[in-house]
Amino acid sequence: MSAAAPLLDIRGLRIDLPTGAGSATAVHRVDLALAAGEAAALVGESGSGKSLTARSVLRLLPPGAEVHGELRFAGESVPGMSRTRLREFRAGEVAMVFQDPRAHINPARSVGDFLVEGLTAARGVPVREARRRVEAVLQEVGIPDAERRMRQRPGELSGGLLQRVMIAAALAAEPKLLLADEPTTALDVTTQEEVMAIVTEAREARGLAMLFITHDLELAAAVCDRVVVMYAGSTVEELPSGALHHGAAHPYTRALLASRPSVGDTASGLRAIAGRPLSGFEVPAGCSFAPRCPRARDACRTDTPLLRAAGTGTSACHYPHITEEAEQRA
Amino acid sequence: MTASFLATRLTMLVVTVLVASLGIYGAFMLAPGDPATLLVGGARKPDPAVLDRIRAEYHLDDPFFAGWWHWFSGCLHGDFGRSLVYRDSVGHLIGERAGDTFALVAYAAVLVLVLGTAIGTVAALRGGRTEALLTAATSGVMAVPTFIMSVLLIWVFAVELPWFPVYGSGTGFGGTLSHLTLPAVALAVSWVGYVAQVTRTSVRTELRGEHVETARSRGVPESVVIRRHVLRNASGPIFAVSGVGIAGLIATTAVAEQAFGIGGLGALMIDAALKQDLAVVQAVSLLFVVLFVAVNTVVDLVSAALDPRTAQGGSR
Amino acid sequence: MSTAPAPVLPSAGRTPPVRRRRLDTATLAAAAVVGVFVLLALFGPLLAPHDPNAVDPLGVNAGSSAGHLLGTDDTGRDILSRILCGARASMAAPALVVLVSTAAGTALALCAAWFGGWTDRLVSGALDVVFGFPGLIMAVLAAAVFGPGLAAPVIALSIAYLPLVTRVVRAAALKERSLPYVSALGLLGASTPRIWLRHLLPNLAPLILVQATIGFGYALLDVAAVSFIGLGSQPPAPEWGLMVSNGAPGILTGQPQQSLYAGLMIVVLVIAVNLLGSGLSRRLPGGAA
Amino acid sequence: MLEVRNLRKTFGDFVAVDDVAFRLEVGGSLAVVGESGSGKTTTARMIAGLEQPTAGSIAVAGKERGPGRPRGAGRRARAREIQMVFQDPYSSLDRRQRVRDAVAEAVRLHRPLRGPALAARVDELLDLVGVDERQAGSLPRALSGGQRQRVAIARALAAEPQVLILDEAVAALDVSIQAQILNLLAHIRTTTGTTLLFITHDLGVVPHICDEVLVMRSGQVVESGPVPSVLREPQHDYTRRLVASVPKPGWKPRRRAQPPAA
Repeated sequence: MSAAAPLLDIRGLRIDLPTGAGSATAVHRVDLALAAGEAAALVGESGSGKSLTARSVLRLLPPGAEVHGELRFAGESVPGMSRTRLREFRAGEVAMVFQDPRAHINPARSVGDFLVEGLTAARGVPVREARRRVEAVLQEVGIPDAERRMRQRPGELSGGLLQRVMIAAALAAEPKLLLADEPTTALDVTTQEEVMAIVTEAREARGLAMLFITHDLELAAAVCDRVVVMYAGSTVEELPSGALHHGAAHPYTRALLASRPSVGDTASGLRAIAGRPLSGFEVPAGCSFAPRCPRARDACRTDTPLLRAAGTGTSACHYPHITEEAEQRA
Repeated sequence: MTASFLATRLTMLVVTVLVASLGIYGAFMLAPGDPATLLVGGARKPDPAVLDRIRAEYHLDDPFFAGWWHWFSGCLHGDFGRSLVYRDSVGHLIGERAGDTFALVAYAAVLVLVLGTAIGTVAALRGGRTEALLTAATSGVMAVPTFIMSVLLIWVFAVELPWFPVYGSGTGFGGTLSHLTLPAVALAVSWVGYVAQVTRTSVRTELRGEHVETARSRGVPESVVIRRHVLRNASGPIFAVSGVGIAGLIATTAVAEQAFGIGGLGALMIDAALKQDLAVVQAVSLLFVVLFVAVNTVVDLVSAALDPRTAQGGSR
Repeated sequence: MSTAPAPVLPSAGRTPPVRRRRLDTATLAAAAVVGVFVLLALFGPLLAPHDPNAVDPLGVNAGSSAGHLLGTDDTGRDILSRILCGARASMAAPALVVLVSTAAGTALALCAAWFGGWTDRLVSGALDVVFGFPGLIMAVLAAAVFGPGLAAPVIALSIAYLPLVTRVVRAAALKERSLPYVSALGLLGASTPRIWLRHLLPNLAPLILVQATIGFGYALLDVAAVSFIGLGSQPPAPEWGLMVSNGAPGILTGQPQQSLYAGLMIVVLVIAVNLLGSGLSRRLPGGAA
Repeated sequence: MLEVRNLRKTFGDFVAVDDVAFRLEVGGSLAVVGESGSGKTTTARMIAGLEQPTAGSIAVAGKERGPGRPRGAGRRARAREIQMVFQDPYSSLDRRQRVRDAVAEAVRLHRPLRGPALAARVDELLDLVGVDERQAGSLPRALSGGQRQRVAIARALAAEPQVLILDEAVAALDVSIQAQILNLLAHIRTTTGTTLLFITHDLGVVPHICDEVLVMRSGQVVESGPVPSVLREPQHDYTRRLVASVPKPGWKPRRRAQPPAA
């Protein structure tokens, strides 16, 4: 974990969502710290709670959701913010890019209105000044004919271009932290590469921290410093991106890596894990991965493992791979 | 809004009116018995010489399309023929009564637009108890049709609490207003409920919209979010249903006029229908259809202008 | 291939597990009320304490009493008996309107959605034209041509309701038809009638039922309104719309009971039908909360 | 087994598929790879018979497939040529039909089986795709995406087709489930000898079940050949770019071109 005081510090985060009767826990335990300028990826399959975790940073949860545990931004508690402070926080400190730009940009208003609004309505920047800034950012994200684009409606732009608009809108607010929720999942691979390159360049130019939500481990490792793996509503492993392929200690992380098909593979079968990913709502007692884990022993089915140091990172596993390998070496 | 959308809607308007006129004129031929007998008012035993004169005057012996064209082109020029029952020109009968109907429908339309959208918006934005209460009230009110509401209003506000006059349409602006208040309320009430419900649903839907989430995530003040994203985007569908409501008023004004004894077009049509005076029924129903279709077309065009997605979607 | 025994739970998803949507209390209550009205329509005349058409010149416009629970009308007929006996006439005509318009509308909608192209354009275009005719105006026109009575308005309203049913069912059928399971059945060699009857219609049935329920409420109001203005049921038939208008002169002289009780029956039934319709529609896939 | 010549499809002025041609041997497995708008799905739908080609011909086992939808026996004979599995597992099954009934319906369209014989054949198919007894008795709603996709595969196999088309059949699944289905398809190919046509946007899945690959862009074939050579030494610029943009160990995203004008 980084030595500097963390920009974002999440400890023991739990999120309960309202259901028809009472509430159910969607996110059980998330621990995560992010230093200024650092990029971490939150990786997991559907239902793992990665998206809810990102949204909780901006308090963008469905009505009735309850957040427990600590969630601090630059030392300040996010759940404790007043309405005014929260608006200020959203307007200038953290910006979010969503998966589906077509749904997330108002289709009835122009692209220019959308871009400028974040500065004028949220921050009181004069319109002329806001337009100037927005045009500059559009250049940066590779949209050269800014003036024409700003007059168009979202329906007239391709998905890739709209996602650049969304990123431009986030960058124009000059935030300290960028939350990116599967920003390239709906895009083609070639467009994904362009968009990720733009994000990486912009981050480097501004020293911008990023929490990147994705289901793709390789992409996560390529664009982030650290990878945090989630399963069934809990963080199960955290490690530096460089150590992903050889240093993963949690059986789930290893299984995910083994089941991801790759261009360089030969026609041998994939090592698939049996069963299906569980959502946070349906976790059993003990380790949530135990029902699918080839290494599970009795303790795994009764005791919930907590994150502890394993190799170069931390892992929530009673029998991580690293210790075993270390034992064998010893 | 594209030019082709405009052209499609206007063509649709013309086609509907043409088909409607054919249907209305054709209904006359479908009627059991001799059309000429019907024209004199059905029941009485007419003189054969009179019938022959009527046949000639109404072109009843012409081929169907010639007869229709004679009638329809006459209507286009404002010549709706003569009523043998009322012994007056149909155009004159209509002219005398159009004002009251127009005033009544306009009054009710204002009520529908203002109250319906206001109640719906307040319900959706306030949420909680207010929403539950308003939703219950509006769905209850939707089940009370004009004729029952008329009876209730007469009982409460004219008999028990004699605040409003019950019959006729009054003179002068103030007189008209007070005479038309109860009929307009009776006419508007169920549509107010309907418009309020649809408004509430579309505002609710927009409130949950992902683009609204984006605006909030950027710290845009809630009042701006509501105005620029929620209400702006909901205005298209809201306007569309309000239009359907106003068009619906045209269809049901006859009931309110009948209940409150207002001598408008609707009451004329019902009276003529009871007397089987087809010349009048045809002319008035054609007029109602034209108004109904015209209102619907205007509404479509305006909602397309408010929300470009409607027009791009093309098919309706 | 190994398939580990994964716990059986509703489809894995991001949404909290919601138990199978049950009908809420309001919907059940509404269903009960509608049920009572249906029983009235079937057995009303058996329950009536008096002959609904027996006049009593000495007991006109009486208030409620032990002999006449809801009082008597302007010719001394027992209002309660007339209301009970009127249930059948008041509900049969709108039921017929809904039956005819739903059956014809569903058939048209399926043809339009399945064959597409010209069939679709023709059906949709023709219905757009019919949509230009307000139902009540059509009913008045029909009554003028064929003379007063319920037959003409029922036919007119059935036609007037056609566009609404067809539009809703066509949109749903188009969506259903575009689902891959329908393509898969076609590729497997299933015949068109088989796909329609075994798959499309059963999947559309809940929506059609909801539409018919809501349509019944509207039809009830329209039929009653036609009777109210004198062009539908004719005296001395005990029909609720007609009773409201029969009782109207009594209101001015302080005897509103006939109009009010008959009107109350209509309003209560329509509220119950609407509640039932919206309750059922919440159970449709993708139904609004 | 499958031969496609000069296949073309236009929608108005827009050319969706332009002059696509390929041959697929018995028991072979071809991947058609492309990004959105490349025409790969339209090509698959034309081959399956869900879309009428504007021009060109499609032949299965030397037999030309005519236009239109044949009746009766002809329709079932055609069903035994080609079957298809779709992308979205959630709407690939009739939501009112239990899994076992869906497969049984497909079997009965092709074999005159009843009672225990039918049940045995259904069990055999469900076993092949790894759907257990309890899942077989459930409605699709109670199954996960991967399980539904298994059922869709079993249903397609009920017709005992010569060619099985998989249109983005693993794209909507989680990585761990995707791996299971890919392994299942490889298993089916070896046990039943079914010829596979695999439509995908994801180059990564190609080596696992395909021998041949065909790369499409804007309706045209830009490159085709055996999988190892095309993926390791792509000849066409576009294929090279496609291969280069797939994240892999040591990969960093780079800006390569100006954005498309759209």
